[in-house]
Amino acid sequence: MAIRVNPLLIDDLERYGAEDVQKCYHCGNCSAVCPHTDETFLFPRRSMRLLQMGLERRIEGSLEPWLCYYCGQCSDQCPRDAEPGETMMSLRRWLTSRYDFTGISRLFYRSPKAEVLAMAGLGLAVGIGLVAWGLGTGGDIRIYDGPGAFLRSEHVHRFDWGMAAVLVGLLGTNAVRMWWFTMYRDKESRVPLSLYIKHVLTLPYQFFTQKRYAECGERKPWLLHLGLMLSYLTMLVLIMFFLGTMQSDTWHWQAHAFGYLATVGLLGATAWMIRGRVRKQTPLHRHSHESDWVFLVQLFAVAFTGILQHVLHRAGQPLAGNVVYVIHMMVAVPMLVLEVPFSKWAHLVYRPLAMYFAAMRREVLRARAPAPLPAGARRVQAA
Amino acid sequence: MSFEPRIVGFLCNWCSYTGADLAGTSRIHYPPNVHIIRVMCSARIDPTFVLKALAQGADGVLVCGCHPGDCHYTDGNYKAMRRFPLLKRVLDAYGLEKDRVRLEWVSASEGQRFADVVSDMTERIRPLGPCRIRPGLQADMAER
Amino acid sequence: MQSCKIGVYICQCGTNIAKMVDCEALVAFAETLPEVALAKTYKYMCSNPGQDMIVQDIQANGLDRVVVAACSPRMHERTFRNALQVAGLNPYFFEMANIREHCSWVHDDPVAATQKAKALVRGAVLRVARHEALERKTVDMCPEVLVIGGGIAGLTAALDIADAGHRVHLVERQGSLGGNLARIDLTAPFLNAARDLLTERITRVTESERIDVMLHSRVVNLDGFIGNYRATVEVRDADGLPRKTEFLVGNVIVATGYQEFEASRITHYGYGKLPNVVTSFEFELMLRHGRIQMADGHLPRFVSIIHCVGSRSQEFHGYCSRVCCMTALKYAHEVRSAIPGCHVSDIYIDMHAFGKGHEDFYRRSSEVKTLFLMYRKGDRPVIRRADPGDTCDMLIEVNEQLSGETIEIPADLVVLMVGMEARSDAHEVARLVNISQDKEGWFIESHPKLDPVATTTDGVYIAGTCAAPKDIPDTVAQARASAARILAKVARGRIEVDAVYAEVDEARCSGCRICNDLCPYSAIEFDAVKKVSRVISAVCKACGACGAACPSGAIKARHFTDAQIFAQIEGVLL
Amino acid sequence: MSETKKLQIALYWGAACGGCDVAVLDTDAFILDVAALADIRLWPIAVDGKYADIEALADGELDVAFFNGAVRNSENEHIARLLRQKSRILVAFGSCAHLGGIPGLANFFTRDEIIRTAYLDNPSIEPGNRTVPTPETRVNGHTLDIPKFYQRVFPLEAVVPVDYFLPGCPPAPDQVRAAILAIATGNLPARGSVVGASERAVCEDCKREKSEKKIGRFYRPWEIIQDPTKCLLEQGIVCLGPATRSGCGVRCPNTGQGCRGCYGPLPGVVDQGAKVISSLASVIDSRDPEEIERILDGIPDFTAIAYRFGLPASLLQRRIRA
Repeated sequence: MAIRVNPLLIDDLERYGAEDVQKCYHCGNCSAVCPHTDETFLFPRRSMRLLQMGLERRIEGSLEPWLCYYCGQCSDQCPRDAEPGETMMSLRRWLTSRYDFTGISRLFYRSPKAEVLAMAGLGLAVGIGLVAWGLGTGGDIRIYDGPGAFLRSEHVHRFDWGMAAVLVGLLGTNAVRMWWFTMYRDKESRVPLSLYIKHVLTLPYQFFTQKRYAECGERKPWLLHLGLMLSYLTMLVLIMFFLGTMQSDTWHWQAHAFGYLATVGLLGATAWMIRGRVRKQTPLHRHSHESDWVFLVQLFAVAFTGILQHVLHRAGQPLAGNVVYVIHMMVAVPMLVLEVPFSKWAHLVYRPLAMYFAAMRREVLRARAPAPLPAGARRVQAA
Repeated sequence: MSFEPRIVGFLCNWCSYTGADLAGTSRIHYPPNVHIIRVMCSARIDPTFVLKALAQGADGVLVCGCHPGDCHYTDGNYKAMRRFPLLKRVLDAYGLEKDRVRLEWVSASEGQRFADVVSDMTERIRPLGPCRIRPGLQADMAER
Repeated sequence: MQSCKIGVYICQCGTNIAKMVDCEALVAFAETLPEVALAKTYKYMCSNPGQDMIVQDIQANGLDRVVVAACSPRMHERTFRNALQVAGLNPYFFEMANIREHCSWVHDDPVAATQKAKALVRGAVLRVARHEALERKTVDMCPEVLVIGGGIAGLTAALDIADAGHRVHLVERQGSLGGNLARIDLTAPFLNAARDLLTERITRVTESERIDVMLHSRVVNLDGFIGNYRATVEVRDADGLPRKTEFLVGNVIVATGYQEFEASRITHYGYGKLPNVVTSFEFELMLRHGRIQMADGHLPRFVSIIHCVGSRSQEFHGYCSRVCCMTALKYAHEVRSAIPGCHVSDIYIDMHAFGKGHEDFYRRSSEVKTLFLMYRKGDRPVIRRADPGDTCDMLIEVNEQLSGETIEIPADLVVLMVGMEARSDAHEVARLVNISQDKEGWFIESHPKLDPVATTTDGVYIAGTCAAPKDIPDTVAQARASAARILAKVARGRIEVDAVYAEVDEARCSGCRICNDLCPYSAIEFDAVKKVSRVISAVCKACGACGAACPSGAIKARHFTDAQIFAQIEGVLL
Repeated sequence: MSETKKLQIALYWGAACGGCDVAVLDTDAFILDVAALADIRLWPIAVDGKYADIEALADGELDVAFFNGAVRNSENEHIARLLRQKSRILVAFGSCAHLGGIPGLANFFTRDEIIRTAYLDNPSIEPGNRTVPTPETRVNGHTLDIPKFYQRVFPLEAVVPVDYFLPGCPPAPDQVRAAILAIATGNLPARGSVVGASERAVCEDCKREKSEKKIGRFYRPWEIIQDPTKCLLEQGIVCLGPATRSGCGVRCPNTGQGCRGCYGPLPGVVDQGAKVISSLASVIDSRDPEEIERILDGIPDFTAIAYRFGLPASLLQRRIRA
């Protein structure tokens, strides 16, 4: 049965950053240089093709975009400047918007203006809310910690947990939708339940090590990305479980040492990435969608305001500390609520999931595939 | 040593000889049994040539011209086409095996076809053994 | 038969011959053959030192016959004949044994190959002993030229010849000049207007005093030979009445062009049934009228272009028509600029972008968002009417090769890139001017690489798409090459004609007239008074049909005499 | 040659029908001149003479020997050799001696086939009679022999060198007369020549109107009403005239029959039949292989027509024997 193509999809994808995909004439150089592609998951060429032809359903069902870490070698080798790496990136954006059932993601990706406005609106609301709440609960803006503190950490903590629940709910739903698209909707993509158990360790392994990124060739981008991710994770854990400790007037070196380390990681990595995107020296950084800037700037701002309010607090400036704290929250809350489930952040869930799914799919397809080819030969994917 | 037929090939200059040249430039291998004699057109091939070759000891005779309709001289190959069946009737009467004399159309672009024709003809003649015309005539006075 | 001194030269052709044929053994063998005075082998006989060797041996040793065992005579017979002539020997005292194309290149057993080479050399030696000295004649060269076809090729060739000061008779079947090029809008890849290319030429041709343009006319007869053709042209006057005119020309350029493939022969595409499936020429007409539209007048939102319609397929034409890929890309540009929101898909087998600027044009076409869909040869897309409720007119199902998916693409207008094919009346022209056609009907050139505009008939040249599909620059190049070849010959004034022709021995001719109707060139005339037939040597093209058919043995096919061929038969049966 | 010495001549028939001897008699009154001019030392059909007489002659004692008929058996060969030895000039007289002639058509069959047909399968043979001729039969201690019947027919030249060939089946009386006179007067061409015939084909002397030829169908002479003024070939009647020496006086075409080719091939032609194939087929009016076959089917037993008189002297000479 023929699949109806959507010739206009490509116009849509342009809004997500895939501006050059039309130039591809399928020489296959990109797939040849890609360190990650294999006979089960042929990319970027096949993904480029699906996109050129507008085979929406096929793209929705594909894991390939998530298997790419954008080392950029494909874009370097492309004789047509079709930017396969950037196309994969755009596909990740588009898939993110597809997994999201609310439509917010699609809105943000297609309209950076809307994204910024939403961030600003929510930030403002958070600011006003926090000030009102701080004052309303009898807080004193001159006190940072302890009795009469302007923003009491246990309240904030509770708020954080509430926010986390919303976030997990959204991300979880999207993850289920991703599973539905990629592993269940089409009969041929389904795998037996036993495999889910067999490969379950892939998920934490890839999540924590990002080993796959290391296979891209250069180690620096991987270390940077790993550092950023671990710093973020560390900070998340500290905030979710040790917020009180972190914000108390007394020193808790175990927690604080981790906090500083994570802060340095966050600031360093984001600063490096921003610098990269400004200088545009690697293919990875040559093209920056608005969402990339929002992501980096926001993260940097959160980390920066976070440490700043801490430093001010420590330096005996509770008033300034509280003010910066509010600003910190004005940046952090929109980031966590709007960015994480609806934009680039979400890849922290989708990527490990994709690798988990891919491991299962690969096993099924290899079992189905004919005898292995001799060394050096490479099988071209059949229909 | 196995019997190697000696075949005389009369080829027209414009199609078949050029086709045989093409087999050469394309390095298409075929058995070395056909010895080619060039004529300008298959219409030049007098049936006498065929009889002469047989009487002279050929084990087979191959006549090649342009495909009908493609003759360099417009219709020379039709003359060959008309003479050949009459010649075959006569050769039948002489008791010559059918496979020994053959008319084929080979164009200038059919190097492969020429090689195939030669291979096929050689393989068909090989089991027939040497043509008995020349030794027979040579022995006639002795065996009268 | 007088005894003679034959020199036999075995060419090694580098290693081309020597690696398979034992050349030394061949020399030793040749020395044993009757009347062979000397035998030698050399690395390259066709080289200057090789030819000099022959010249010196003729002069020093009094050789009067030469056999060269080397490549095909079609390659170097002329070279060695010239060497004989240089040495003062009649060039026809020469015979070649083809031990390369017919031996070393096609056999893999050195023993058998050497044995065969010996037989071929023996055939040549026995034959050459019976060769006769033949004298070539020179005839006048009429400087006027007949150009058949008034397309871009014919126009260009006519202008070049007229500019050099010679008269041209330009015969065009249609009522106007321009040919197929006049039917198209822009040209790929530089998007020049076809009109601009043609107008200037047509104006110059019609204004030229030296070019006699005959519209609505066709050549109905051509007699004679190089330098001396008599052409009969049927011209229709204003009332449409045919009138015949005759004139002499020295050379002929055939530039009769092509016709497009009849798209309805491929049922998959529904051409003729689906109103919005059009051929590229119909689309060109839309472009020239400035409005791309569907049958109902609406603007299309989806335009699909299907390549290789009639080309590169087993059932129709196996060859590539060469211009359609770029023309299709041109359509993509033209559609996008005429209807900016319109989506263009290009359904192709392979994209052939071999010419100057073509690859760049291809790249630029992909940048205007043309969707390229690849189908497999022999697995054609199928066009059907869209279902009710669809927002398009048709759906095209394609087994898309690059994705491996069977897809369905919406289309409002489908353009079929119909290939070029030889004109259905090409065989009439071929017969008229005595040139050959290949299996697809294209006229055959004298040599596909080294002599691409001459034909096997002296004085007849081919230019443009009557020889094979080609684009405008190639067509123009061929037209100008033909013109240049003719001008070079005309400049020499007289022309030498081959000495190989048939001859009637009147003392032996009984006037049975069997031969009279056999000559395709009517070169045999019957003398009703003497009751004998006679060959007009200048008209004879030496096929030898009459010689074979003459029941009295009165006709001699010079250089292919019975005696020569009998000797060769005897020779090769070693 | 001295006036006083009479010409010493011998005439012999080999495998022949006797027509050639009749042709000599057909010179009418001239035969009397011959008798006056010559001593006829051997002429089995007309004069009493024994082989022994000839054997007794000195070599070269005969001036001329006319040998008609082909060489079919050992007796023919013996006499051919004998006459060659005894005669200064040996003339192959008539088509059979010249080319093998009608008896030469037997070369399409083997000796065994011929003997079986004549002596075993012949309906006129008495039932049970299985007698076949054998060269030697022993009777009462004696050996009786008859000439050995050869495997094939030879033209005279295949057995002994021949000085002149006088073609025709039979040679036209005028030509016979001319040849005898030429010999008598010593006015002779080069040895090995064909005498009493033209260097051109029968058409040269044929009065029928000839034009360009295209044959769409062959007819037997009785199948159509002929146009007596028009070339027979153009009317679809097989005529070997174009491929046959003239000299006969256009005997057959003048009676509405196609020339049968008895005067043999023209000078330089090595195989008359092949030339008939080539010329006849060339003018067939068709380009369709099947139609060509159909048209050719209109000629019954073409091979025997093309090689009616010349098979043993043609290139292949006889049927191939296993």
